[in-house]
Parts: sequence; C-alpha cells; structure tokens
Amino acid sequence: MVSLSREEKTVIIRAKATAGGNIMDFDFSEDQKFLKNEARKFLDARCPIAVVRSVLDDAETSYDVSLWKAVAEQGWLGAAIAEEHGGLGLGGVELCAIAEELGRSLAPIPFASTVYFVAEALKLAGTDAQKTRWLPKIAAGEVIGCFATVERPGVLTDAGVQARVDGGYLTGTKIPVADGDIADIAVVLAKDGGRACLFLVELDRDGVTRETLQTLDPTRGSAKLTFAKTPAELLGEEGEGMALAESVLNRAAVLLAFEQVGGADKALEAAKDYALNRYAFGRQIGSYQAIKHKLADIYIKNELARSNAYYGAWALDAGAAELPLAAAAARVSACEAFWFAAKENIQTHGGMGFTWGVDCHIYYRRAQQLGLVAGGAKAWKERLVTQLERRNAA
Amino acid sequence: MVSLSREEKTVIIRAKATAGGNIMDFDFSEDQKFLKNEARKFLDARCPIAVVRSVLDDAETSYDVSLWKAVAEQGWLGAAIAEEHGGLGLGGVELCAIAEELGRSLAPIPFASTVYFVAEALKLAGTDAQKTRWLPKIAAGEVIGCFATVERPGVLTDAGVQARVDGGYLTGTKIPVADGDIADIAVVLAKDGGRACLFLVELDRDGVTRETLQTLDPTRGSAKLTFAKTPAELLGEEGEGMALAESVLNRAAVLLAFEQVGGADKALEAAKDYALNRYAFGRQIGSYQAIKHKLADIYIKNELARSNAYYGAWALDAGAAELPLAAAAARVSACEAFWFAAKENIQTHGGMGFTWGVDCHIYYRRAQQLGLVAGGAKAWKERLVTQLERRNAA
Amino acid sequence: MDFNDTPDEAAYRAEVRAWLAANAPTRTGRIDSGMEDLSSMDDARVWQRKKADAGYACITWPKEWGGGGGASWQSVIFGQEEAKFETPGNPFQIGLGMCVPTVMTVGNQADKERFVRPAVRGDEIWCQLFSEPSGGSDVAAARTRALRDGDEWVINGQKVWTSGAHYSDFGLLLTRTDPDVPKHKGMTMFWIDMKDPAVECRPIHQMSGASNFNEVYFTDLRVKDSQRVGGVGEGWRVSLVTLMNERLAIGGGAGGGHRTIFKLAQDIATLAGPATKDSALREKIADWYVQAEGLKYTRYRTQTALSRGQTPGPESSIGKVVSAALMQDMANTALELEDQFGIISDPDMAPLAASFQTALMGAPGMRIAGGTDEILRNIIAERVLGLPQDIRLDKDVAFKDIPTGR
Amino acid sequence: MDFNDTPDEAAYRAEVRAWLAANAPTRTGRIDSGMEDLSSMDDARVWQRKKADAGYACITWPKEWGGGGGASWQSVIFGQEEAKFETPGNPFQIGLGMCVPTVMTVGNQADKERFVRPAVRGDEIWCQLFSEPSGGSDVAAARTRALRDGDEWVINGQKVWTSGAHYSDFGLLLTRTDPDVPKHKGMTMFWIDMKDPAVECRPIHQMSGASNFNEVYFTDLRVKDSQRVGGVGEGWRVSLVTLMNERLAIGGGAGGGHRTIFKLAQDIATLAGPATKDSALREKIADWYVQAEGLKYTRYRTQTALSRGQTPGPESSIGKVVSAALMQDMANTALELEDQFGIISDPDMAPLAASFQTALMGAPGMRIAGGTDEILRNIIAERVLGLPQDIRLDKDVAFKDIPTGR
Repeated sequence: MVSLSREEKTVIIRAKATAGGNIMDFDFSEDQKFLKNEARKFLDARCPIAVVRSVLDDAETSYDVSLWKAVAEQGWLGAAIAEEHGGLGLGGVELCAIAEELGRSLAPIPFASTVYFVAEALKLAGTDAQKTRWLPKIAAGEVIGCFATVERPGVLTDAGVQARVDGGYLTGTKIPVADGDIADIAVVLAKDGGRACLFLVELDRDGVTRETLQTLDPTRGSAKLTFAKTPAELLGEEGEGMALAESVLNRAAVLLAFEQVGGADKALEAAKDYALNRYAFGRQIGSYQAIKHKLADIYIKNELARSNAYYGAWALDAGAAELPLAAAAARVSACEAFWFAAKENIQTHGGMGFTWGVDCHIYYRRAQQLGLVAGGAKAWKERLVTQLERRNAA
Repeated sequence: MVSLSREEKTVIIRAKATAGGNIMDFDFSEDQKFLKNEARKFLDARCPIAVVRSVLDDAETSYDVSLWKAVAEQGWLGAAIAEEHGGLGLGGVELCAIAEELGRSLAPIPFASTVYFVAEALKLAGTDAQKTRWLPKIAAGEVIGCFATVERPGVLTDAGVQARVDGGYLTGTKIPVADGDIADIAVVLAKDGGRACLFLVELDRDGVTRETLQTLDPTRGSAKLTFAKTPAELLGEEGEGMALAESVLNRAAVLLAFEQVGGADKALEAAKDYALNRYAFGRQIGSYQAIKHKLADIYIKNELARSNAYYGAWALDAGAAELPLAAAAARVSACEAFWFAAKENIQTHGGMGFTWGVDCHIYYRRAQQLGLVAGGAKAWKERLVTQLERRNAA
Repeated sequence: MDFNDTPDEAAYRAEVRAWLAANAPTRTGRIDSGMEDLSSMDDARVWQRKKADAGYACITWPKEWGGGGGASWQSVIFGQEEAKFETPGNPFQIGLGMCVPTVMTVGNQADKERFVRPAVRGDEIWCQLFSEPSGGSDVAAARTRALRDGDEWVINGQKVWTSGAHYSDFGLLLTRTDPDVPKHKGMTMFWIDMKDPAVECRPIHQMSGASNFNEVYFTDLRVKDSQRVGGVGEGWRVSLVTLMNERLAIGGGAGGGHRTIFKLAQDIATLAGPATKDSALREKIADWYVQAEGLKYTRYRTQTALSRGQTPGPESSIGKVVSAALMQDMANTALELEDQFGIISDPDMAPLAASFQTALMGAPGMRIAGGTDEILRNIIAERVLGLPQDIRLDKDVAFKDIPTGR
Repeated sequence: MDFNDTPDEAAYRAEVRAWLAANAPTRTGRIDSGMEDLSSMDDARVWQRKKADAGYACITWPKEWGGGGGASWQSVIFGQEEAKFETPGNPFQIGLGMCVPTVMTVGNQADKERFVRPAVRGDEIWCQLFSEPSGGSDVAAARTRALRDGDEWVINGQKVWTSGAHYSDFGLLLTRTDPDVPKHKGMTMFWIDMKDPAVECRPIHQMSGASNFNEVYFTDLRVKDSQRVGGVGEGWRVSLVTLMNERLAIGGGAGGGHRTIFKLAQDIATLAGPATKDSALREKIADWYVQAEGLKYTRYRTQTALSRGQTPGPESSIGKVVSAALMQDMANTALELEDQFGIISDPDMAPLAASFQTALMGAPGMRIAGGTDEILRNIIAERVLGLPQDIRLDKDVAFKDIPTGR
C-alpha cells in the first residue's frame, strides 16, 4: 500500500479545517434510532414489496388504503405536527427518520403530498383557524392533501402560473398534481390581481374536474385538476405565493431526500443479494470486479446522499438560514443516488432485471417519481448555485 | 447470450437509415496506408520516446532540431502544399495520415503551428506573392511559423483582440503563442481601424519581444509575443480576420484530431502492455475486470474519435460545407479520447504511473497541449451546437 | 475517403434504386410495431419473397440456394438503399443472420438442401435457442438435457430470451448431452420443429410493457439423430459459429436523438431562460452528437470493409455499449427538462408523444439484451485488446460439479 | 443532529481554545510546503512537544506513556479546534497513526517503554516500510529478504513509496523470512534504525515535480532478533494492524474548490457570455459541491462516532475515491475555461497562481497514492458490502512459485 503523499495530507488537514465547527452529534439520537427501527419493523410487516406490486398491477387504485390507515394509527402523519393540533409534536429529524423507512419500503401512500407538502404549508403559512381546522384531520388520516403548482412542461416560474382567483373563486388547470386523484384538499398556486398566492381548496366543491394521469410510476397517483369558479381560501400573505411555494419545496426536498436515500439503500441491497446468489461461469457474479465496483459506486453515492440529507435535516429542524442551500444539496445528491442505484440494480440483475415480474423496475419508476415530484435535479442545481453566490457575496 | 429485442433491431434499422449515403470508401486508400506506414517506420526509428524526453528534460530547447530537419527532408511539411509552391501537392487526407503518426510519436517539433496553422492560413487567404514567398520556405523547412490570436484567459472573441495595427505597424501582446519562442514568422490577429484582420509578421523585425513560457507540456514550446510598432502585412481581406481565423481553426482542428487519435492509441497500447506484464496477487493486472473494462472504454472513445476524424478529413479534403460541423465533432471527440486515454493510462500504471521516470505523464501533458492549443473542447462544443442549429434551421 | 461510387457501383446502385422505387413501400418514418401483430408478418414474408425473386435476398449467397450470387459490395449498396425505404420489419434476421449460416457451415448436405432456400424466400422462419434461466450471459451453462434413445434424442428443459419463438417454424437448439465432462465439451446442437406439441412458448412481459422475448419449454421432445447439427459434444464450437454472426448484427446507434431533444427544448424554459440556450444542455447535445456520429461513421468503416470483401474490424462491437447508455442518459436528461411534467407517460399528453418516457423504460433492456454492457466490454478487452480471460473455475470441472449456488 | 456541545464538551472546548490561542500560530491560509525544508520540521517538533507537555498529544493514550489520558470525544474536539490554526505540517502522522500503535499492540514491553514516549513528544519520527517495486497494491508480495544469523537477522532488498524516510529515525519494516510457504505466511516485521549506514534513501521524482516519497535500499542490514515486532512468520497479521490504522487516516475531500473555480469564472468569458452565468459550469459546480459537502458531513458522522467512543463505519473509506477524481475533473474543467491560456503553468502568469495547473498534475498521484481507486473500490465491495474477494491464485502456493511475469 503506497503511503499518503504530503499533498494528500495537506488536503486532508485543510479538509478537516473546513469541516471545523463544533459538530459532536451528527447522527440520529438513540431515541430517533429507536423510532426509525420501530418504523422499519412495522413496514417490513405491513408493506412488503407485494403490497406495492398490488397497487402497480391494479389500474383502479393508486394507493393502499389499509396501509394508509395503519400508518395514521401509528401517528406518523402527525409526527411533526404540534400536540395542540393533534400531532405527536416531534421534530423534523424524527419525520426524516420515518421518511427514510417509507422510502425503503416504497410505501404506496400519499404521505409526501399530505405531510411534506400540505401539512408543512399549513404550519408555515396557515392562520390559527386554518391550522386548527386541517392539521388535526391530517394527523388523524382523515384528509389527504395535494400540492398543485405547475401547469405545463418545464420548471415552475411565476410566468407559468396561469390559474386565476377572482373574488375567492379559482379557475384554471394544474398538471401534474401528485395524489390529485385521491386528495380531499389541495394547496394551489394561483394569481389574484396578477400576484401569485397560495390557496387552500376543498376538492369536493363545485367546478372541480379530476383526470387521472398515466405516469411512469403507477404505484403513486397523479392527476390533472381543472377548476371552474371553485371556492378558494387564501393561505399565507397575498403576493407571497412564489416565496411560500419555494419554502414548502425546500422543506419537502429534505424529507423527500430521506425517502430517496431509503429507496437507494434498498436497491443496493437487492443488487447485492442478487450478486451473491447468482452464478455465472461457475462463480458468484458478485466476485467480478465489474459488479463489485458498480456496487461500490452505488454505495459511495448513497453515503454522500445520506450525509447531505443529514445536514438538510439539521437545517430543517433548526429552521436555519442555511435551509435553502442545504435543501438543494440534499435533493441534488439524493436524486443522483436513487437514479444511479435503481438503474444499476437493473443492470446487475441482467436479463431478469428488465422483466415485469422482477421488482427492479419498481425502484426505477419510484426513483423517477421522487426525482421529479418536487422539480428535477437540474432545476435544483441552479437553485443551489444561486444560493452559493448569495452566500459567497455575503 | 440474450438475443436482440425488437426495439434494438428497430434502432439498428433506423440507424442504418441515417447512415444511408453512398459511402463505399470510408477509410484510407491503399496509397494513403502505404504513406502512413512509411511515416510510422520513419518515426519509430527517428523519434523514439527518448527523443521526446530529451526535449522534456532540457530546459533550453522546445523542439528537436535534427528531427525537424529530417521531417522536412521527407517532404511532409509540404505534403499538402501545391507543387508549384515546392510541395508534394497531396491532399488533406494524406496530411491527416502523417498527422496521426506524428501524434503517435509525440514528435517534439513545430509541425502543427507551421503546417496546420500558418501554411493553411496562407493557402486560404494569401496573395500569390505571399504564397510564392512563404510556402516554398515552409515546405523546405527553412521557416517555422506560429499562429497568434489570444491575449488573455478565455475563448477567442472579437472583443478580446486588443492588438492594433496602424499604418502597417503592429502594437500589442499575444499570449500564449505555441512555438512563438522559435518561430520565424507569425500570423497575427489584430485590429486595424477597429476591424479584426489577419497579419503576416516577420519576427526578426524591430519591436518584437519574446518571452518563453513555462507550460504543462515542456516538449512543445510557447511564448508571450510583444510587438511595438512592428511591420505587419495584411493577410486576406480587411475586416475578415475573425472569419479567417475560424476557417484556419476548423482546418487545424481536423489535423490536430488525427494527432490526438494517434496519441490516444499509443497511450492505450502503453496501458495494455503494462497490464499484460505487470502482476499483482499472482495475476496479470490485465486479467482484472477493473483494468479490462477501463481499457475497453479507452478503446471505445478512441474508435469514436477516429471515425469522427475520418469524417473531418473528408470534409477538409473535399472543402465541403460541412467542414465547420465536422471539424467541431472531430475536435470534441478527439480531445475527450486523448484526455481519457492519457489519464487512465497513468491510473493503469499505478504507483509507477505518476513518477517522472515513466513516460505516462508525457502523454498526459501532450493531451492538454493538443487539447488547448486550438481552443478547448468546451468552446468547440458550443461551436458544434451552433452549427447544428444552423443546419436544422436550413 | 470518398463518398462517390465507382462506375460499377454507380450502375448497380442505379439498378437497385429503380427496382426499390418500383417495388418497395416508401418510408413513412413510422417505427414498425414489431412482429407481435401478424399482418406486418405477412408484409414481411411478401417483401422477402419479392427480394428473393429479384436476387436481392442474401445477395452474396450462391444462386442455387436462392441467393443472389453477388459480391459483398453489392449487398452493402442494397442495404444502404433499402434502408431509405419503410420496408417491413425483418423477422428473418436471426434465421438468415445466424441459424441458417450455421446450418450452411456445419450442417449436413440434406439439411442445407432442405432449409436454405425456404429461409431465403421467407417461407420459413428460424429462432435461436441458446440462453437459459441459469445461464444468462454464460451460454455454455446450458442444462437443457438431450438423452439418446436409439436413433432419437429425448429433450427436456427450458430456454429463455428467445426472440420470435412464437412465430418461428424451426429453431437451433443447444443441449447438454454429457454432464460428466467439462461444460464446453458436453453440449450438442440440434435443429427442431417449433410447431411440435412438445414445444411450448410463453411470452416474457418486460418492464417497458412490451414482450419481445419468449420462454420456451421442452417436455419429452423427441428429435431424430439426423437433426443433429455438428458432432455429438461439439455444441459449443457450433454455437460460436452462430454467435460470431450475432456480433456483426449488433449495430446500435441512436442517431438523430439530439434533434428530438432540441425540439423538446424549444418549448421549455429553465430557471435561467430558454432551454435551447442552456449551455449545460448544449454541451450534452454536443457529447451525444459526437457519440452518435462516431458510431455512424464507424458503421461506414464497417461497410467499407464489407464492400472490400474484408471481415470488418472489432469496431462493430462498440455500437450497443455506446448507444444504449446514450439513450438512457438522453431520456433522463429530457425528463429533467420537462421537470414535474416528466412523470407523465401518456403519449397523448407528454411532449413528443412521450418518446423520452418510452426510451427511459426501454433503455435498461437495451443495455442488457444482446450482451450486457459488462459482457461486451469483456469481449472488447479480450478479443480486441488481447487481454486475458477472466479467471475461470468452471473449465476443467465436470459440468455437474460446477457451483451454481443452488 | 445537533451542533451544540454538552456542558462538559463546551467546558473542554473553551479550555482547548484558550490554550491554542495562547500557544498556536494563527492560520494564514498558506499551504505548508511539506517536510522537505527542515525549518518547518523544527517547527513541527516544537509544536508537538508543546502539545505533549500540555497533554494534548495523543490525547486518548495513557499518561504514563506521554499521552493525555483523555476520552475520545476530547481528542475530536481538540482536532476540530487545532484545525482552525495554521499549525506546522505533521510528520508524526505515520508514526503515531500507524507504526507506534502497532508497536503498542504487538511489540514487546521493552520496545513500548523505549519508543512510545519519544514518539509522542516528537523527539523521534517513524516511517512505514511495506510497499515494494514488485508489489504495489499487493503488500503481501514483499520480497525484501531477512535471513537469520544466530541472534541477528541480515536484511537485503528494496522498499518504495515511503513517505518521510529521509527524515525518519526509525522504520517499521516488513520482510520475507520464508519463501517456501504461501505468501501470507512467510513474512516477519522488524523495527529498524533509519540512520544505519546499511540503509539508503533515494527520493522519487514525481510527474508533479515534487518528491514526497522515497525508495529505501537495504544492503546487509543487521538487526537484532529483539527488534522483531510480533512472531516469526506473523508479519502479515502485524501489517494488517498497521494498515487498519491507515484507512482511518485517509480523510480526503477537496472542500472549497468550488469557490476557487467560481473566482476563476468571474474573470473569464465563454462564447455564450460570462462564465459565471454558464449553466454547464454551474451544474458542474453543483455536482462538485454536493460531493465535497457530502464528504465533509460524512467526516462529521465519523467524528460523531469517534466522539461516542465507537469505531467509525466504513464511510471513511469513500473519501479519497471521491475527492481525487473530483480534483482531476475540476482542474480539467478550469483549464477548458481558461482555453488556450490554460496551458500556462507559471504561477506568476496563470490565473490564481496556476493552482488548477498544479492540481491537474497532482491529481493522478492522488488517485493512486494511499490505495488506487480500484483497490479502494475493492475494499468497499469486500469489507463494506461483503462481496467475495477476487479469485486468488497466489494463496496456497509457495511464495517463490507465484507467477510474477519475470
């Protein structure tokens, strides 16, 4: 083994320096690990891959109702909701721990839309009345939410928001809306007097048309929502719509990153198990460096994504000013990790890997769903660098 | 072996279609192969790596004078120069064949500057008088040329040209200028009356200061040229400077691509030889897939680069309208191939690979020299896509 | 380097063009739907027979066997010209490209006379039965058992990844006849009648939704010893003849994809402005372009070699490795451009009829079918660069003693 | 996840900060020039002794051996705080990080008493003599021969890639004592006096121009049997103890590089406009940032484990693989931005004192020294993921019979 050169040591020394800070506790706490472990046990029992597959193969459903109920009974929906609003009053890190396990199990439920987006939006911008009315229902699993922003291909921009609210009535179209096919309420980005605002819309009201969409991931639902003079209630400050939407996206990005890390870990495990049990030319395929190094690369990306997600979790929990940058880093890293793990897991499985009957493609589909639902990695890279410029300028 | 799927066959069928054309002769001809083969034999004998190393280790020289003379005697300098101007009157493809062999041997001579840049510039824009005066001297090896365009970091732009010509006298600075340390004449891009033009400058005239530069590739020379009221003769139409410079760069890009392909092939051979003769853990390291697949990837990039260079050679030789696009594709592909081959050849050599005594770093240095001398791959990618847009619009 | 024909070539090309103009359907740009629907199968048979009658099917094969009795440069020219037309899909490729040439090389006289002409005319279609569930890339791991019974053999087992098994008339079948000798020594090749009731085909459902392959089961299939192709125990050598031909078939190349993604970019904005001006996209397009063009010109080099009657260099083996990864990367990039909208796979709603969503789901199969990226890199490293084979633990062991993890 | 100290931690950190403020030089940002110039070597010794006197050298080691007798969380805190100062380079790292711990683990009592304290105080410096020209990554291929001669051993052979051999007082030397048994069984470890005339050091000239390593030659070097570290034939087991410690030392991480390239971009234009607005560059910066930050936070996780007295997880092994490739890619991208100008490597002329040209020439060594990318991926695959080792042909063969190509 060649020893370390001086350049290297210098790099390491400097790196240690940049790593400075007080950090003595950069991991889940014992309590959080216990919660995470319980969540895994629960999901291993209640959400084996067969459950996901049944949603995949059933064109009529986009989520597993009984799993949704069971998750509600666990109190996870309200994990990060204050006790006064019927939640457990835990912190953001606890929710991250749950998210990682949900991602591992590919849980086919509208958890992200309801909790990461709508509940976070309410906590962030809701009036006491709005919180008191909706958060307890969300915590109890009585209400499914969805977050409706874009209307066409491409990134979310102010100019792209055509939906209009006039005198409290919403008219326009949102597509795609994750879980819009089953949601009870929607947080909608629309313009009132030309200024973007967030609105709370009950989907059982007049003028709501839903069209279920065919997507790459049938284990999660999506819809086109059309509104014609539908009653809409302002959420947050007038004209703050874009800023609020971005704040919600930042929080969701961190939580989604944990789901992605969980999914990427599971894909790596699947590849590893196959590589250990599949023989070619009289050897385990896992004994070939082409496979060994492929899996090592997956591992590396997963660990980088996990570390970036941890920092995001801290920023989320501490409500730190670093959140926008930390969220962008967590998202970019997690999108890359899950996509890479999912596609190389298929490759590791060879011929079986691209058959419908083997589970690989379910991870591949979910990697795209999670990678696009809060906006794609490309847009988040631009956000990240913009944040970097601000920080360097400061 | 899994058979081909229908999608694949479809792709192949469509690919064949796009490949359409009449192409029945997309390779060097027998005569050209003979010339190429003779060139290789000559350079194997006259330019072993030891010759390159002696230039590398001698801080005083930037080229091998005796090799330069010998190459001139071979007539290569005038290969693509008309017989009336003392050349062999061969075509561009023949010059490409020679370029590939020069690249293979890392020949430490100012061939590119003199032939690909200056001779091509004269052929393209020179008056009969200018051609009659300079081309025979170039063909005979009596004159070394250099091509001076940029003055600062970043791509060549009209705004970046600060050098001025006033009443036939040039004032300004050019840096870096490949082979500017040894050249007799320079083709200089400068502004006259605010419009960019090419000028022919004899470097033994008044007001010329040369400062030899320390570069990443000491086997090739480079200098900072400062002009103070130095006599300069217009080359080509007034105000056509940028356009002419680009035409010269397009021709040079194709010829440089062959040098790069030659160098990349040699780097691959070096890696292969080492992988076959070096043992680790009781096996040839070439029996490990990490090495096998690394070398396969080098081979793939080299073949792609070779094919793109062939198309560039055709466009160069036929003076085809496709030249700007073909040249950009050849350059982008060749830069990528030589850089990848050079750095992974070092990696294949392990600890020995990054020592001064082993030759790997000489290829690594030359890959950068050839990759930057006509402008870097990044700029050429932009040029390529601009050409694509024009073609698609047409 | 010359794009111009010699007088002979020009004359032949003119003749071919005239014939094609008179006989071939014109290209519509539509990608053929594959042999799953049988009408297009009929079209294919009709077209093949037309070509055979005119001497344009298997141009380089002897006339007495239904070929064109022509030179290789003629077959290259015909291929170039035919590719400009929207000809029916080619279900004969595996038969004429792999199986029948194997019969012609190692089969007995009777078989040659029986099979070659009908195959050339498209009257009979062949499939290749090599891969097995336990094998995958390791063809020599075949376990389908053939037991001698007097003048016959009794075959039991399963094959997988067979293209066109369900519409084929005959199949070239690799079997294990002696498990007690090393794997490469105990195999034997047969031709079989795919319509035999002892042969069952089941389509394989792929993640893309398509079913391009079959599993094929043999239950006490009885074949005559005269159906043997090559000697007993020589199956491996025979299979190499077949697979050598497959290599050449693998062209690859996702030409033109850059145009499609540029089209997509024209209707999309990034955070920084119009996507067509986005240099990150532009540089990727440049990278994809030089790869796709590089493959195209590499095919030109192959065609040049063929037209000169030389065997093409190994460059043909790089096609699929490059094009499959390119397809996956381009599709993923396109979806990132579409952003949230990218998840929609409904051709009636997604941009460009969801072609990038389709490509995304098809790409993983492309990287595996016809030899995985890893196998192809091994082939390049070993056959092209002459690097050592991977260490083999299964060479001098009796087949039945090779570890399988089961 | 919490960036705040517990009261104990805060108290200790305050104490450390106070001491460092009073005793350490302040960080100037200058990268230390390495141990080649001996003045900085003296600085290093002085600083090490200061720390030892204050109980801040080898904080977790017992007091009676010169350590601080402290807890692991204390040593983490001290490391964090010390890193904020421009402390001298650390020539003691290999000795205190690898060699001396090996002596402490397997050495005899006399050696422990003789060597530990002087090493902690910086009075004596150690180097590690494992790699050989024929070996490289394969440490167990050591051929340096030690022949028994009564109560002594006579050593002949050559080592390579030794950091600091020329300024070291002692070395930990891996030798071959029995070539007739399998390679891992015939080795023995010794400590040697580097000042012995039978030991010759020659610097290795690297492509970067630097000389961070040495070749070390042994000509009839005589050592006492009492200098043996561990039993005869147990050299491999002993070397694993040493190398296990090396793994932990490899942090890696080119943090902050993205700032430098952004600085470069501010003064450069692309064909499309100012480089800072070039999305191709911006997206690369984002990719590098998440990698560098990911490594940084991975180190936080390692520090957290250490501070909790746990052995850190394998995540520490990913550092160099990521950072070395990142360094090479970023340097190449920077040169492409500089375009023609990028070839200039003169620090007085090239942008940012030619730091990217320097990085470009240093990166290849980074990808190899301390374990090649390939070896590290193997380590991750085998030790972290539990995948099988590569097939070994050299395990049960007598060392002298292992193929070497020579």
